[in-house]
Amino acid sequence: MFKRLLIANRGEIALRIIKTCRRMGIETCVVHSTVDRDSLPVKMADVSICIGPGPAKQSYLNINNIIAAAELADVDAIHPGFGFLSENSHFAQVVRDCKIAFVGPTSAAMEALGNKAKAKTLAHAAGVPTVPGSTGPVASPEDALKVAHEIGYPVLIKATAGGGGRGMRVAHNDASLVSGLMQAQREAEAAFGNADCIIEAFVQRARHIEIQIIGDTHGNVVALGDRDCSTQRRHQKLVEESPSPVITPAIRTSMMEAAVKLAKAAKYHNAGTVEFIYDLERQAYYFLEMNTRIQVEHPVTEMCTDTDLIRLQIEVEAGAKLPFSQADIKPYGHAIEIRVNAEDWQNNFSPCPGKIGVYAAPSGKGIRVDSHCYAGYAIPPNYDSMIAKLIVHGKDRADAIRLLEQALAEYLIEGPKTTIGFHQRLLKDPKFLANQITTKYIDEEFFKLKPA
Amino acid sequence: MFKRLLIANRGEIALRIIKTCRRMGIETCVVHSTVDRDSLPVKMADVSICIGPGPAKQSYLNINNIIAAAELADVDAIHPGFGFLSENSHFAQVVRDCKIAFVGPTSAAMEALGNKAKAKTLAHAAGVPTVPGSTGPVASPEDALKVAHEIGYPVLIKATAGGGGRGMRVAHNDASLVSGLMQAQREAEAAFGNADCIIEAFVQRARHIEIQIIGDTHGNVVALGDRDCSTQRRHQKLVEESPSPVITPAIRTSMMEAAVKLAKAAKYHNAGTVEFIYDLERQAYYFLEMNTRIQVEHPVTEMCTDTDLIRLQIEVEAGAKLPFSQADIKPYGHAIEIRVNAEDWQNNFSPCPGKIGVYAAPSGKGIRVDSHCYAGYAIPPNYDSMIAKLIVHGKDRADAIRLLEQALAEYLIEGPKTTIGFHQRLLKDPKFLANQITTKYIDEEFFKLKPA
Amino acid sequence: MDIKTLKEITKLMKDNDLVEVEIESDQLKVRLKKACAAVTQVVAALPAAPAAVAAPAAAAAPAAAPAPAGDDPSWKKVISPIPGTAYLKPNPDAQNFVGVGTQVDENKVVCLVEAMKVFNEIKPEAGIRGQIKKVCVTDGQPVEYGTVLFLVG
Amino acid sequence: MDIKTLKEITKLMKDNDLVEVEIESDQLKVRLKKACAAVTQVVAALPAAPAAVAAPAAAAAPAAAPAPAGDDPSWKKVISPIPGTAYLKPNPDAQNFVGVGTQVDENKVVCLVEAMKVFNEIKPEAGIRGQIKKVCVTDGQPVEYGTVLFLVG
Repeated sequence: MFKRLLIANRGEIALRIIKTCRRMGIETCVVHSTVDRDSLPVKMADVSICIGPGPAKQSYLNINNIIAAAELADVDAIHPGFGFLSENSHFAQVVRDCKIAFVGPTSAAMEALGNKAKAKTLAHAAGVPTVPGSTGPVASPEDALKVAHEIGYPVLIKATAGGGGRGMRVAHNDASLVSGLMQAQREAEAAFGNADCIIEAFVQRARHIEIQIIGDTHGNVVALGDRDCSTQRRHQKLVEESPSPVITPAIRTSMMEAAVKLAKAAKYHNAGTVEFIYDLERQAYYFLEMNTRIQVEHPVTEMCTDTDLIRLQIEVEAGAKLPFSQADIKPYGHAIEIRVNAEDWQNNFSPCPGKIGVYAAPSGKGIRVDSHCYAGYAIPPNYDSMIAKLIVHGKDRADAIRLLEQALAEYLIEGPKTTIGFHQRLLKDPKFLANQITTKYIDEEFFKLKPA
Repeated sequence: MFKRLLIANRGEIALRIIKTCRRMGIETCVVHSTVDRDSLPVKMADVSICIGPGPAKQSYLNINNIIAAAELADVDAIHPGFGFLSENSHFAQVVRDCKIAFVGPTSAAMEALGNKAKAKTLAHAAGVPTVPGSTGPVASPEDALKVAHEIGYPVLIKATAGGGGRGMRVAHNDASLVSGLMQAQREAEAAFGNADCIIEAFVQRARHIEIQIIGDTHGNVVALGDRDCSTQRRHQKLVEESPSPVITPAIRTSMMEAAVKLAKAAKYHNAGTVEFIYDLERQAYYFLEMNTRIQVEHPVTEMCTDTDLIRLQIEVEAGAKLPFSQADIKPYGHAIEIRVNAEDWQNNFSPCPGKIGVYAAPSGKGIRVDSHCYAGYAIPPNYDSMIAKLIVHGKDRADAIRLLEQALAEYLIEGPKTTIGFHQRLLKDPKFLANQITTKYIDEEFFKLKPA
Repeated sequence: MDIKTLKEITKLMKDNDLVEVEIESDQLKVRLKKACAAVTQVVAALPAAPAAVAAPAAAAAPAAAPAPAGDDPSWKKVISPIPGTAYLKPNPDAQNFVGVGTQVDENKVVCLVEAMKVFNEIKPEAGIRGQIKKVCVTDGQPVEYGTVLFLVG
Repeated sequence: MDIKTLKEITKLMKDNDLVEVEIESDQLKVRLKKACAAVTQVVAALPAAPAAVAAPAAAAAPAAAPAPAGDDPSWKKVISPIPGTAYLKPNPDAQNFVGVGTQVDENKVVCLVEAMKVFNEIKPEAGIRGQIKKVCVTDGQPVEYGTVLFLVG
């Protein structure tokens, strides 16, 4: 096992990694910027090294200084956490070239799966469902109709040269497809000088569901259940829960198998998350992308499976075989994670960095708070606005929601505005409670409704 | 149900009661002394009323001012917590005379069980085992021998007029009993002018084991399992765990039945704890005393039984029937509570009140922290030195100890000295780990051993 | 302003638990601020009644609130010894016990605080004697232990 | 207002836990403010090396530590731009690059910081020129980003 591990990250995840290292008897070295000098990870790590000023580019993204710190502290492993350099295959390679273990997948696997287009090709080849559609630009209206009849309406007409919503239109039947295609081609020709359009299934009502996987260096990959992250605002996850309350056990099993298949195809090891879009109308899932690192919402899985994913990451990187097989994984209960951010949720979630006055986090059976904050801590404006992740684990979804309500009511944070109020309102939202939301719900409907 | 409840207490237990009231939709009014003005319960309660200066006698023990506050805040119930006025039957009576519900037993039950001698008589009458011995002073050496042969050696010769260890001697056989009795009688005559001596079983190696009970006003009483509080220092409990690792299931069941019997005999309702001394040699338990209130260590029971004892206290006081019968109570797993005090444990546990700098409590599955402290909080010198109760719940004792070790390693408190170090050393103590300690262990052996 | 005056002001702050003092005159502006301001400000920023406007105690002035500008720090406080309702006159039709300018000492009843149907006569503590400089409560106002009822100078 | 008065005021602040003093008159405006006392003290109370004395980084002086008394606050700091090991001479047998009194500017190599087997030549930042007033590290000392290597005045 490693003797001393460097954490190339900050905040809550740095503290989270320190805690697991303490449990494993591994010394920790945390690097930090000048503005994080008084942070909890710095206080709690065995060794801390300042690597640069506040801006992430000059500190947490400064590969040169991080490697220099790793050498100075004489560490034998580096954990990148999430964000920052965690999905930077170049960094992973430099670390390994320095004969230091990088707690994460190989650079090759990172590149194969980190690039969306490459990953989709790989998924398709491995037999993992991707969004169905034409294999390339459609040659004629007849071609388009054929594809549409295969995959069913509604379909999306997408200019290959377009992007960001431009050159896209939806067709619900043959007539609108034919006329829409012609219009789309004309517009694409005019706008991009390229009339090519593809036809794809249009997912009208989507859930975001992902599978946590972990693999060792001996070729074993196990899926640790799913997480439903459909409560999003502008593609930012606000709530994550497990198991997803909208899919059947059969679909869950199929998704888990697909995720393992993809990881094995890429010779992937260490922790990763395979993200799927779930089409509520078609009751089908399609591969979206893969995150080749530990994720913010990993505690949701830990609560339901009694695992320590950070520990597993470190163990497999040290060469250990996974301590369980797929058959051993039997997630139980229901877990929900919400993010308490220093944001003014009633004012477009604008960030509110600043000093925390009184701080008292909830505690109790089934309640877990992952946080680096404390009373008197000043949230610096340089990084993200996360104050804490609040995770609950109950017998079932209703029980978890009840626990979450209690925990939110007990959470006392004076100073910056927080998103606690948003979550309290969400927990009273009939559509959220009845699992009737889609990934667009918060952006398009939630704020138009009067609070109950 | 009550509309507004006044908490006649402070610190951790005041906050604990506020949390349960919030869950129940009951408004809270907390009374406080001038030095507790910035305390977390005051910040978190719906209403707070200052009732006097720092010294408890003028504030938390000032019945007049508390009743005045209750009237001012127009509450319909008062929860006394533990300590302060919680076992004051006069206070309970005054509260009820004011037509305010008192969350606790009747004054009559409090008096019947709160007085040690009366309680022992009641226990004896109800068939609850008490320390065996002569029914009164022994008339002759022959009488003494008869008693000793009935109860077995070793026995204690105790001058009825003595006390505090004076006029007591131990006999291990007939010869030492006869000579010891004569000597004891002579000494007692000289010292107290009264030669009367009684003979009692001498418990050489004792464990302190207690039973949590809860009763409603309809005559139902249920025992919620046991707690072993044998790790004591000068009769102060340092660690509490459940289930006791030294008794058999049969003995546990017998103790629970005895506790219920005693409570029913006293027409007791609300929460209470029946304390027993367990004789490791004789493998027998004897009634010690009853605490007619909620106890510091109640979370240990809550973790193993999935109950909220404060909620149950309030519900039964409002007239509800217990929501379970004895058959429903199936404690599971193993819970341990330790007290984190602001004390210099290496210097006779001398109190270290003062301001807390950085404060970060552990959190995670199976970990619970009940605390009113926060970074920047100044522990006043007026009251007890408790910073927090740290409670863990694991699959079994080894699992709970592992969790506790992790949690202690994660606990970060800067400022006052704390007892965290003591507990960390205790968790490495072979005798504690092997359940070989008695109630005298910490006082007589622990500090003489070199730390591992 | 000389050091001696400044020293006196800081002593005053210490004695009266003030965290910030600002003195402004034609010639001079002085501002003194004590450490630990953060927590104190947080507390001060809390609404006097965190919830339940209907609660009678809600209106009770927090005793720790700094004396409003204009009060002479040398004035002595007459505080309520018990939570209850303060009455400034013996009965609704009567005159107030005292007003600004009334000479008082430890034998003079300055108001009543009703608690548990008992009307407690409040007199200044032994050693407090002088003129009422300020009446700090209104008739019928709920008070808690320590609520300042009058300032005497 | 003279230095003596200022000194007396700062003593006053220290003795009375003041964090901010502002004095304004027609002729003068003085404002004294102490660093975030609470947090700073907590940090200062931490041992310089929280653990693992063997760890090379443990010995690195915290860059935020206040300059010891006697240093002129106007002196400019030459800091390490990278974590590593500071060397004051080009090789073990050589003379130090600079010493107290050496005239330096942004073109003068003042020391080396070795990181990843690379010896980085450290020169004062543009704009720093003058005499070395103090050498703040010893030869072979581990440094982190921001560690003060020299004071230049």
